[in-house]
Amino acid sequence: MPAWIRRAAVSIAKGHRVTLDQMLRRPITSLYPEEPVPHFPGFRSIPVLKANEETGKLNCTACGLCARSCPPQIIFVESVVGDDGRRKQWPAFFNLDLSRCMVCNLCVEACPFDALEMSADNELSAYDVRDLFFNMEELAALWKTAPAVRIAGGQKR
Amino acid sequence: MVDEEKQPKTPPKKPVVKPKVEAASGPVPLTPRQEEGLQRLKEKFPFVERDEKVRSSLGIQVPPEHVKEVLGFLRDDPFFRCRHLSCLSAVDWGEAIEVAYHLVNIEEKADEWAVTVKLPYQGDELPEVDSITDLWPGADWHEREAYDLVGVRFKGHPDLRRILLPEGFAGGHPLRKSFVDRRPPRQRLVRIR
Amino acid sequence: MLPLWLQWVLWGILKAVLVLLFVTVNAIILIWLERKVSGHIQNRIGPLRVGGPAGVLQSFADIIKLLAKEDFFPKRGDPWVWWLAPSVAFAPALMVFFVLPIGPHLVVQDMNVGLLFIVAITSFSVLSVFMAGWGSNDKYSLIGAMRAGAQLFSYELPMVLALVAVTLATGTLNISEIVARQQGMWLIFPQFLAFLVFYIGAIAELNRTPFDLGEAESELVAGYHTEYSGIRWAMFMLGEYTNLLTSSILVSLVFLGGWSGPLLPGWVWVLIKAYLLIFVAMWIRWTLPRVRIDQLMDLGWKFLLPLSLLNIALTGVYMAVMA
Amino acid sequence: MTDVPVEAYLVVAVLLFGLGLFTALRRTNAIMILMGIELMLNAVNLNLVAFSRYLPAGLVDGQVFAVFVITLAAAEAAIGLGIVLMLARKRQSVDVSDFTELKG
Amino acid sequence: MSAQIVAFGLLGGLVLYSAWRVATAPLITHAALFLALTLVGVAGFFFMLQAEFLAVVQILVYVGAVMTVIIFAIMLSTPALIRSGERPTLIQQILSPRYGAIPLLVGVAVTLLLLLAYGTVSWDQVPLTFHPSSQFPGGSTAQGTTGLIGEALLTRYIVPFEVVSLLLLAAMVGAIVLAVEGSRGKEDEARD
Amino acid sequence: MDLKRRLQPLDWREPFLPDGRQGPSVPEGESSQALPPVWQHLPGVFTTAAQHLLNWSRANSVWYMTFGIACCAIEMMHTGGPRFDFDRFGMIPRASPRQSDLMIVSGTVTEKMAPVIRQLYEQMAEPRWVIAMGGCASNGGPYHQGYNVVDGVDKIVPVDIYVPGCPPTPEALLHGVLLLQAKIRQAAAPQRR
Amino acid sequence: MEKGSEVYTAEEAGRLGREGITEPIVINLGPQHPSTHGVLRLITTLDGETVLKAQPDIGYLHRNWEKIVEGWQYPQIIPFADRNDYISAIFNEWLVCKSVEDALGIELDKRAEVLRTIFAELNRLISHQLWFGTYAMDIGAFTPFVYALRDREWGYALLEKATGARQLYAFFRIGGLRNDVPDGWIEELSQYLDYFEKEAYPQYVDLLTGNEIFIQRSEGVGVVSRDVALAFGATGPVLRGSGVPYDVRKAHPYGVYGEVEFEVPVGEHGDNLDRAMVRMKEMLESVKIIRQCVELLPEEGEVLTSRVPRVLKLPEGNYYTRLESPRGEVGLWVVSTGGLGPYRMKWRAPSFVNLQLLDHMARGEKVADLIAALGTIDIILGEVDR
Repeated sequence: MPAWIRRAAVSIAKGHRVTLDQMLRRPITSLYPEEPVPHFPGFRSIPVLKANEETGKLNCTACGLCARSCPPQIIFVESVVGDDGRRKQWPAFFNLDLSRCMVCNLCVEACPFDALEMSADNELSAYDVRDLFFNMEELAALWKTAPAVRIAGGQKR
Repeated sequence: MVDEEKQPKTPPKKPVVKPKVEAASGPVPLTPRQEEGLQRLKEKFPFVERDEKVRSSLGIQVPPEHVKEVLGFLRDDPFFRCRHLSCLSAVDWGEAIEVAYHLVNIEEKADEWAVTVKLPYQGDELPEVDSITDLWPGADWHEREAYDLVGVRFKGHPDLRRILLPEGFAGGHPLRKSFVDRRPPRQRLVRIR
Repeated sequence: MLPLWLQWVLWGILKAVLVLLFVTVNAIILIWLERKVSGHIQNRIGPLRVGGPAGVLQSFADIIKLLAKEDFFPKRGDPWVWWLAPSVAFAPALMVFFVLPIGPHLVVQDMNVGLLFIVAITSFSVLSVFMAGWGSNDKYSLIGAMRAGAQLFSYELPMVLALVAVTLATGTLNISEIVARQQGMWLIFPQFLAFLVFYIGAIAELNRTPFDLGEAESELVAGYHTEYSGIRWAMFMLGEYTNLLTSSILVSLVFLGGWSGPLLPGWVWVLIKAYLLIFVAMWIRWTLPRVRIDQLMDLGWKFLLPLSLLNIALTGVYMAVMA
Repeated sequence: MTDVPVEAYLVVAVLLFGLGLFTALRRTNAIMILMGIELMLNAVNLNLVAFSRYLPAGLVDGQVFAVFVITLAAAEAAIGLGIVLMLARKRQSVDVSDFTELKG
Repeated sequence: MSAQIVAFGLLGGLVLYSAWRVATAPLITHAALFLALTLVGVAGFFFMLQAEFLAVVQILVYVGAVMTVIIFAIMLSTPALIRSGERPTLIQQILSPRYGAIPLLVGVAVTLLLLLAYGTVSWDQVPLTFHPSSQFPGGSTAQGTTGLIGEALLTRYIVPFEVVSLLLLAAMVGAIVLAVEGSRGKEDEARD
Repeated sequence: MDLKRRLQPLDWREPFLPDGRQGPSVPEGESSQALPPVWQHLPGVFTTAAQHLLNWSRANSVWYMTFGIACCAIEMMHTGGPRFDFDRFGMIPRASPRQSDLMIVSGTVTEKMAPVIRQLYEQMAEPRWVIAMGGCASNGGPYHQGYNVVDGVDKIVPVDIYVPGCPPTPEALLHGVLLLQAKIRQAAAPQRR
Repeated sequence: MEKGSEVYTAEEAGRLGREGITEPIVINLGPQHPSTHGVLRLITTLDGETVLKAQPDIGYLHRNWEKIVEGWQYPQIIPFADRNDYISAIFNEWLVCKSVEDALGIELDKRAEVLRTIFAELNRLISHQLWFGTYAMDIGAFTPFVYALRDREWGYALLEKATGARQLYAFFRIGGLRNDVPDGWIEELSQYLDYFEKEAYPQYVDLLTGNEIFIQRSEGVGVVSRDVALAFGATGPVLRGSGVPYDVRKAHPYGVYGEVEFEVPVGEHGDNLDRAMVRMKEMLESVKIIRQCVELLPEEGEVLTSRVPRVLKLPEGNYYTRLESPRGEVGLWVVSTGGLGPYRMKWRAPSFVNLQLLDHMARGEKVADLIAALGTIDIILGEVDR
């Protein structure tokens, strides 16, 4: 028997041994919609607005540092203008365009008031692109509920 | 519930890039080998000058008509033996386009040499410089890219077409500072809740 | 009483429907099985969410979806040729079952030249491949058809020659006879070379990895059925898996003793052996890389063909010595 | 059950032969001419096998002749198409009216 | 009307129609596919004539081998010619003298001549007998005709058999020589 | 997050070509999921049942096109990989657009790529769906300032699901797929005329 | 799948196809094609199965990176650079950081340097794993691709645990790293390396690279000689496969590459097999480097040095920085006018340069080998088109 036939047969048999071996193992698949995929602390999916645990008020002071540090310029924040015409340290609106966010964490790092945090909620798909444009209330709600409520397949679990 | 309006007017807070800045720091000191190389080049080509703007290696400024000669010398000379053309890039300075060639001697010593050439131009015209595709075939795409994005015409290039942008791209050469994105302004539909 | 010829026609239709049912159900099971086997080989699970814990209804969902999918006709294609190609692919696969005994006397028409008939009928797949490639008016399809055609053509020869040695050893072309002749010893042992050549050739005829050049995904998108969608594509798929079933049953009948086996009824044994061979084919498919076209030709013409000729010579010498 | 008479087969074979002849004569493509010849050979085969069917039992001489004819057809196809391909490569044409070198 | 006559009528219609399309189809690929259909129809005739072995060989050799070679030849030789080109109507084609009318006349003449010749034969005197040992459908003898053909080939017809095998060998060698001749020097030039 | 808001049907479709012209009207998602015409002549009970069966089979047999554009394509591959396994949902990759039901636009769409995507979409057989995966495909993403970038693939083809993220994680994509399945299942039976 | 837009005229195709042969077919592979690794279009002229000419048409993913960053500040560019070569994002971040650090003379803490090297080599490992998978798919084997994805998932998990993202990390900062690695991360890394060396790598060898079909498919195919590779400016495994031991890690050491021992695998013939084997060996070398780095890693030390100025402005001038990514020498040419951001940035992408060799590799080979040669170049379109 020529040597190459032997070599080919042996190498092919080795490959088949590997696949058969793997076939008899347990699959590593995670059953996603039934079981949530665990993420490590610090996983970034969307920047959300933090509120004070006790008072429930947002930490944000509408200083605009996050908006300035954001590379694709997706954060729009304005402060409340009081009756006296002066700007208050309270955001009138805080909008975030998730469809352009590149989750780089620069806004969180730029914030001196600990008002922003990266949430791990990544079940944010939508039927409409405008649903990826988050306002202040939604961002605050995401911070509260993100890990707790999970939506999959249109069914609440 | 659904309102459509334009993007909230937050002025983009981009850093203003000034073309000239007085924060000039002195020229980078040369290593002995770089000195020697500069000497050697100056002996052969008296018109060669050091480009002090190049701060990561030794920069040599060459008049446009001698680029090919100097690069060929750098490639074949036993002292330099720069057989690796690392990068070819161009930058638009408004009134001139600067083309920079970065060469490395990768076989014996890891010397780096940068050759720059300034090509003055006006308006929309394309300045010309000799193509080096016959020295390094690999310069082909680099030159096409420089032609495509910055607008430099390389004389003697076999196939100088746009490479990254589509063939009929209307706006000219986008990495020119005078480039304006002439597409119709895009509306952002935004829902304010 | 119905006239004789009408009775004959009705019986024929009934048999045809039964065969069609058997073939379709088996092909659907095979498609599901392939997905499960590939999934588990790849540390995955495979279909899971349709029809119970193992996703057994997955293929039915696929078929229903494909039935209702838009039927697309390529511009500047060749309409008749294009429309007929899937049928030409599927019909011969079906016809083979009319002479293929699944168990003792479990055959529509026990033909004297059954073995030869099967080989002849399967050669129609060349035509279907050409028709698909030609009718689509697509370069990928045409190249895929040329490849598949050349491949089918050059692997047909060693396969037939391997069967010649089998015929030589058993002295008949009737498949039931061949099964009957291997009661003492399965033919795989004296005719191992023929088995090897025939099985490799069968995998190549089926266009499966490592010989799936005709539909090589990384080169030719989907080969000759690139332009097919919906039910026409499904017919190609069903034809492919029916052919897989056919050749596995044929190998188990000709080389693995057919329905001989203890306890269970004969047809169960045939199916068990056939499914074992199918599993091996799947195992091979999900393990090996694809060969190149010239290597494929070399393997066919310079290795398998001489091997089958050698096998015929050896069998002849053995027969002469024994006789 | 009545049987189809041998004449019926003969008539079909004659018509098939005529069509093959027609094909071979009217086409200029060399491959088509070969195909016409195949048709004629098949007509001959049909005759042979039909006659063989009506020979006394145990005699299959007609079928044996048919086997020879099929073999010849295969050989002819291999060589003929080889020549056609050769011509196609050398001359970029398979039209027989282009090959006129041997004309006087 | 028996099943056999029905089958004969269907097969005859199929064979003759597809042979007619071989002669007249404007596209050469269509002609080739119709030729395949004709050949299959002839194989059907063989089945009807109790020549199972020959029918299967007909399919195997013609459809499996000859047709494949023909289609390959078509694809390799005339890819540009296949689709393009004006398509005159059938009437125009037939009326053109050299490649229409004359072949048609010749074909019709030969056909008529042969039919006339058959007509002159007095069939009662031809020693043909129908042997019912293998009645249609199905019930053929145990071995069919395969064994008989094999026996005849290796006894009475041994000389023609050997001659034909020599011819096949010569054809094979010739085809290989032609193919090699055509593609010589291809590999050397491909890499520049 | 409000579940109802997410399951609202689409009301905003403005297909136009990248240069701003109004393109050919794109069939609406709902009508493209109707039964084949022959079935529509059946009595209402049957059509409803058939529609349910059809929706079920379509939802569970979404074959996607192997069509990766940029960064998101890697995550798409991982979703098809062993850990997340698209095949669980009956999704298998098909190389030919003719045989695929779903186009996952996984990356930035440029002006040069836009006609190709449009063509691919037209090559897909009805019914067909599109998932815009990642920020770039949804809305231009971080590249939306580019002179050559189409901000959002919905300018070219109708999009059914938008999956945010840069790049979306596999489970984010799977969530999008589940939403798509919900949408397919809810496709209404057509009205009898 | 685009049809009908053939760039070559019939005359040109006829000239390419030599006289007396069946006419060449021009087919477009891509932009949507299973094996073009993204949106590359290959205008391929075929004579039957033989490739006469393969001309890549790029730019389908030209995302204007160089223009967009002209208005941005250096720290903002770092996460954006991730998207260039999205398979090995760490290298892009490192390049931008290195460019600024070299220009400003910022020195990093030892711990930050070592961690950077660990992350880079880990990323090189999983990048080569993806190459292994896609090359297997190009050759026609699907299962090795899935195994590569399986092993990458573990690597992704490690990177996610440290950086918070699976693929595009935004982890390096000028002057170090964004944060230190979590507790126990180094042990998990060692487990992964053990797993890779003992289980995954032998599987790869048994399944693909030791397979006779693979060897037959790759050997002597797509040959690039040493001189040609040099003339085309190829770098990385493509150059090393042709026998030139050029590696930026050795030539211009950065990080802690000067302190660790590793080999630069080199091929002999410059064929597909050599390039594949160079990458396979580099995986093992990466494991070796990471092991040594774990030894070198100081227990204490700040990962983000405090010596970084608050306002980052590069002195006026040109800076060219390079480092060795899995695909070769990736360079960044920064032109600064002294502002907060660059005046011009040019990304020297190794894939862009290496891709030019495809035509040379594929001529005279079969279509299948064209795909395989493309696989051994290991292009990332995000980097080619930028």
